[in-house]
Amino acid sequence: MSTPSATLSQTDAHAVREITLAQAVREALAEEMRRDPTVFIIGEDVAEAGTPFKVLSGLVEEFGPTRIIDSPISEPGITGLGVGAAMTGMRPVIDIMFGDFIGLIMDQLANQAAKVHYMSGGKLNVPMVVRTTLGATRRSAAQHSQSLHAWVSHIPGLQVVLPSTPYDAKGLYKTAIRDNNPVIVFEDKMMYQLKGSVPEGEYTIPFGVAGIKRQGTDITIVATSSMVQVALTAAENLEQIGISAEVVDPRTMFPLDKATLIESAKKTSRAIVVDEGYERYGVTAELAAVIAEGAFYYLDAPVKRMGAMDVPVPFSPVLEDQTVPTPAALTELAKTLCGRA
Amino acid sequence: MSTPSATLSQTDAHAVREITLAQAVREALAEEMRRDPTVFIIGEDVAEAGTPFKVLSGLVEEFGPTRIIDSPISEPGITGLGVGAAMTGMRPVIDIMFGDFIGLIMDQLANQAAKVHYMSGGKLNVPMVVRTTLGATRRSAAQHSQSLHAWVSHIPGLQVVLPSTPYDAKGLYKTAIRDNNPVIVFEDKMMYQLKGSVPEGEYTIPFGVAGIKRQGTDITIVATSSMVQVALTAAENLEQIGISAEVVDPRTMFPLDKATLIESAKKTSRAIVVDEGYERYGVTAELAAVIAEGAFYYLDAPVKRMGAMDVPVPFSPVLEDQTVPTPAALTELAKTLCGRA
Amino acid sequence: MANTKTPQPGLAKRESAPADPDLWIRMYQQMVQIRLFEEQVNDLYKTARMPGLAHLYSGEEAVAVGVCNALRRDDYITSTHRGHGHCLAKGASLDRMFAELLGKAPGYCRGKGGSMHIADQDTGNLGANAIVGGSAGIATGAAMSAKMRGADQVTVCFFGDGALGQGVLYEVMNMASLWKLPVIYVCENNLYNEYTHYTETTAGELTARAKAFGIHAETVDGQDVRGVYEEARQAVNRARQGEGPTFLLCDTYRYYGHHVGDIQRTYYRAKEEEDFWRTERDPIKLLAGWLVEQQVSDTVTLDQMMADVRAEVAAAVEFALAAPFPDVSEVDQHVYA
Amino acid sequence: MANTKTPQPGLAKRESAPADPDLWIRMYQQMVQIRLFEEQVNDLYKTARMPGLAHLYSGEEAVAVGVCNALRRDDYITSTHRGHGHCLAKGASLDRMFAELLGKAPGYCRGKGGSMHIADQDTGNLGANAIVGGSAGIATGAAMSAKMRGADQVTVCFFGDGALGQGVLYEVMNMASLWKLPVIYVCENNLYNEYTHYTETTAGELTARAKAFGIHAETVDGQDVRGVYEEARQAVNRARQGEGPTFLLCDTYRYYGHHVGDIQRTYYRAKEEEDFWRTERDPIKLLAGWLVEQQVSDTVTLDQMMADVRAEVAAAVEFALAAPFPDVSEVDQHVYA
Ligand SMILES: Cc1ncc(C[n+]2csc(CCOP(=O)(O)OP(=O)(O)O)c2C)c(N)n1
Ligand SMILES: Cc1ncc(C[n+]2csc(CCOP(=O)(O)OP(=O)(O)O)c2C)c(N)n1
Ligand SMILES: [Mg+2]
Ligand SMILES: [Mg+2]
Repeated sequence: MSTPSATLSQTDAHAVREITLAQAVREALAEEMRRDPTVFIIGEDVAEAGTPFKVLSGLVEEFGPTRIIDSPISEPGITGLGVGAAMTGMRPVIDIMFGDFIGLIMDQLANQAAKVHYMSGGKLNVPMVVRTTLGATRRSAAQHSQSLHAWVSHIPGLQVVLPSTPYDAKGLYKTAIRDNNPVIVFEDKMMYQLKGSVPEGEYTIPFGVAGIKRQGTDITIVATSSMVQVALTAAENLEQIGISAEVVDPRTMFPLDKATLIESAKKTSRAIVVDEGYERYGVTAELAAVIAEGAFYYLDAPVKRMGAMDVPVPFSPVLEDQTVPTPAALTELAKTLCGRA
Repeated sequence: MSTPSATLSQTDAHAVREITLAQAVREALAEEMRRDPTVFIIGEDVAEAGTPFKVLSGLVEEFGPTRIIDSPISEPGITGLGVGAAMTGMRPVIDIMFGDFIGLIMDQLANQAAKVHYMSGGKLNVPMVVRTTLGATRRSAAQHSQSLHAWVSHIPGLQVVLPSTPYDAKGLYKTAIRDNNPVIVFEDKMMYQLKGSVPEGEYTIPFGVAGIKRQGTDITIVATSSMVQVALTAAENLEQIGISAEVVDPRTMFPLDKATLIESAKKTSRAIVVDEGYERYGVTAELAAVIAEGAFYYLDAPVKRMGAMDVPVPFSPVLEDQTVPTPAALTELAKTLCGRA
Repeated sequence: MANTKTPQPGLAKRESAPADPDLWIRMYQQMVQIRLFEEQVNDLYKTARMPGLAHLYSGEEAVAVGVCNALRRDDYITSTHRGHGHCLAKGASLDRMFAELLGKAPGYCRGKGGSMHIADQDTGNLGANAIVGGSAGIATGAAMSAKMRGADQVTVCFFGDGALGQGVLYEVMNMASLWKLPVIYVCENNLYNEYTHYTETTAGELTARAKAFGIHAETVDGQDVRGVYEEARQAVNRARQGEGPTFLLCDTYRYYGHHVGDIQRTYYRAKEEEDFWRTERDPIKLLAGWLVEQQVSDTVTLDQMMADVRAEVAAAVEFALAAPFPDVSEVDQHVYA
Repeated sequence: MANTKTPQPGLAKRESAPADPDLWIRMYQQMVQIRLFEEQVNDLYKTARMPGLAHLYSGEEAVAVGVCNALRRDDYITSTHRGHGHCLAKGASLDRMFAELLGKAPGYCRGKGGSMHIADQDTGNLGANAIVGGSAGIATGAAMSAKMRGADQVTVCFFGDGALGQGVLYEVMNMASLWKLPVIYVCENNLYNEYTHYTETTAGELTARAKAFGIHAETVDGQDVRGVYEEARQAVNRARQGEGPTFLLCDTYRYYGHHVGDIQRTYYRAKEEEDFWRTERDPIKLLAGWLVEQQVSDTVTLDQMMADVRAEVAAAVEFALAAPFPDVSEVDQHVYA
């Protein structure tokens, strides 16, 4: 994979500001569109509307409707177009409004985008980015609340990115757009207004390098996307009672930084994996299996998993709130695992 | 779930014959169509052609073209039709010629079929069966050789069945057709000619009950579908050198018989999970994670996984043969795990 | 905003439909019910008493009411994210609708579905759907099922102009035509796919897309409930008699935003356009005018009817607000039957 | 077998296309090359020297050859499971084609693709595709890319009548029409979706499906290479001049089974039908007859040409049989660029 050999942060002398995750995504896209005329964005209501979450607001004003393209409501079609455009010299960004809709494009992703390079014996490339969402608790019910990144993570040929901070979002998006392979980025809808420090201008974050979001010694919490904040809150709770939790964010589901996950678990001898996708056959299974195998001789307790409850996401707030991992539940589990329950 | 309370085998006084897996599937479908006029089959080339693998040969002669229905090449469409028909009193069997094509129907399966019952507060049901295939080594290349059952196994509301013998195929199919929820059955293309004992007439196998395909004491091999034969061959190899391997087939990915898997691993203290899907984020991850957690205090070695190599399936036989778990490789891994390598 | 045929104010002249005064009055009442229901929903949203969002049907009432009145109770419908009107027109009750929108236990789906997923098998409502085009398969399958079961039920598939972008629609229209299934595809062309005018996303002539599959297709003024009813009746007759599917393109308009939170709309549609439809093309006003003109009713009676419905709606929302949430233990019930 | 318009033997009378004798000769040669290639593939299968299966293009040669001769080398094509003819007509070499079919290292995809996935960027071949309709998006995207890059490349999307069942085709035709993309949809109607006659799976009139999206559509005799070429030339001109997409429906026939293993065919098509097409509608015979009649060539020359091609094919297959398999270490190369 041609991930840039960049260091984790090449901030040079750039100013660092607090901006939201939505702004960080937009900034990354805008910067990449400025430096590379082959980058374009296509999707439903991406232009004047700037998407329903307004993440792309302002881009059509700068880049015009030939590069920020409003499409019909045709997810399979625009993804297919993206594959063809990517094979012939463009770098499309396909906007899939909700992650729940990737069921419509799994054939294009898994049978076309992921396989073109291999099937052609390495001759054709598909430098395409799909941006979409994950996450529940917006009271949007079963078809607009799923976190389906496990599906694409399963497929050789695809790369899967889950930014958990504004800083990561910008750096990972820039890497995604420059990569010569298909990349799917899942943004947590609930984090768009999350603020964080982001340097102005150029920096990239390579794929396959986990971020240690918090150092700790007693237990490892591997958390993805929306669950990183949950883990950090739990870690603070745990600190109150003298348990030092390390929070590790793999950042990319594939390539996966197995070494960092395993090393952390070896160090702490306990691990919990938390992710907002359905638990069964979800990414927590892979992460837990990797750690359980890699740190086997160091673990003092079984690796525990927390995913979304294995139910379609219910609409009613009282029910929906039961289905996602919370800081409280995570804190309790960590305490139990550390023999402190 | 309304799985019949049937015992594992209700063979009564029925004659037991050796028939192929293809015949067992056909027999199950024919018997269910005879007893329930709401069962019908729809798919591409299912009628006179009896599917490319000839699994359904003869059914149209008995049941006519109004119950064995040749469809256009419209996988999303026929699956959608199936959901609607199932919601309104029919029991459709949707034939998806190759498992690789389920990317086309993931939206219908995950957003419609799987969620109707829950979203309607329990009022509407979708008693639909999707039959499709898995398995490589037919020299059919990247778009006709995948084993994508991990995708559907991830989705609450779906049930996933992987028969590994003619006996299981018949009994599980009958349960699938009578179940009031959507079920996806994956048949291994390479096993259609596999013969086994199958009783004539009525018996069902409940979902969520693993089959112990071979008893053993030193190591547990959890194997699915095509990999059960691989595991049995490996077990014979291992027996030669005094290692007693237990082969456990979960039969259904969901509901998953966690207890049997864990008990076996506790007993043997070593486990390998083998499946023909891609290894990364595949079903081996879930099965390994379940065992590693459930049998943690009994395991003498890490749970090992063998999936298909994480590459699009290559056409060239010399390459394709590298990508699937083999009895030899499995034997070696088991020996290593037992400290005998 | 892109070019579009300018709609004409008022009603087109046409043969008066077979007169059944009670029917027109009932349709008036139903349209008012939907209108007032949606205004109440908007209010619940603005006062932060409703979780999530909702897509209001105001302005489009004549389509649901005209079509559903041509159906029997045991006929099926499938609906969309903008589905309240369809559900009510097919016979749902106001109180359980509100309860569902508030995520309460007496809701049609015990609070599990919410605004976009109301289903009610008692009135043949196979469910609203939050996937654009997501119910095309379900509706066509229900029609297939009716035919296979030898029942003479008809299925109506409601969807928006935006759903014309979804390939699965063409897949199922093909099969509906091949097998002469009793299904009616009702396309509600309210001019917008969310925030994008349909002419920017939809090439060619809309009904040609159905005709290409050999499906009978008609265009109808979606603000004229009598016209919609008349076309729907013919389509239902055809379907019931085994003559196959129909595609009805209904020209209509939504008064509010794409959803309740879509308040700033001028960047995608002009205030004048909204005003024109509200004042000149309102389906309730148009029917009321005709009822008075034909002396089927009078202003006083109609006003009284509206007041009665308003009271019903108020009572229903009170019921829903007071209703309990489902018990948290229900969260993992109904995953499997 | 279902009803279908009976095809007429021979060639329809029409204006002679602009005469370029070399061009017709080249097309003759290419059609012969494809025919003999496919016969060799069938032989490799029957003698168990080829892994897997293959879908032969024999009988349909005039479509690929007529269309591809209207293209430049840097124009794009996408192909199907029945793709050998498209690849060869676009300029692929026989030896590397055979090598790919045998899974050998010098194959176009280093043996990774096989019969259904041959791609060759040097001749603008974006790849055959084993998903029916799977290349509709890719072709339309390549056309979009050309337009965005300001290149005047045209893309041809080949697909069978069966692909008309795939919804994604309609999604991308809509966009191609909206944005006037330089793409030509070439539908090869060989009467069958695998083992099912297209009239059992395909409602309405086929070209109407493209016209509904405002796409220019033509039907052409797919056995008449000059006619195909002429229509393709016009479509290419339109596309290159920014006038948008065209849909070309080519009536044709496959002589062999759906794939090489499909030997018993009488349950789905009559022997007489096969014979009729082979004897009365063969594109190579038809062109040869015309070439002789017009005195562009003579039987001796044409026969010699066929013998030369036969020798080339024999040499190519020898090359492929002797070529090495890829090293097993290649198995996990090319997963990522
Ligand atoms: C497959 C899919 N894509 C996108 C969306 C997001 N979305 C919800 S409503 C909508 C617009 C629908 O427009 P139309 O069909 O005309 O219905 P209207 O809202 O105008 O009633 C979109 C794009 C969705 N729900 N499903
Ligand atoms: C999406 C998908 N569904 C089914 C198949 C299996 N299949 C391969 S070829 C074929 C028939 C294709 O018919 P047509 O498009 O007319 O092409 P032809 O074989 O006649 O050239 C089918 C159903 C497939 N490859 N892809
Ligand atoms: Mg609309
Ligand atoms: Mg065909």
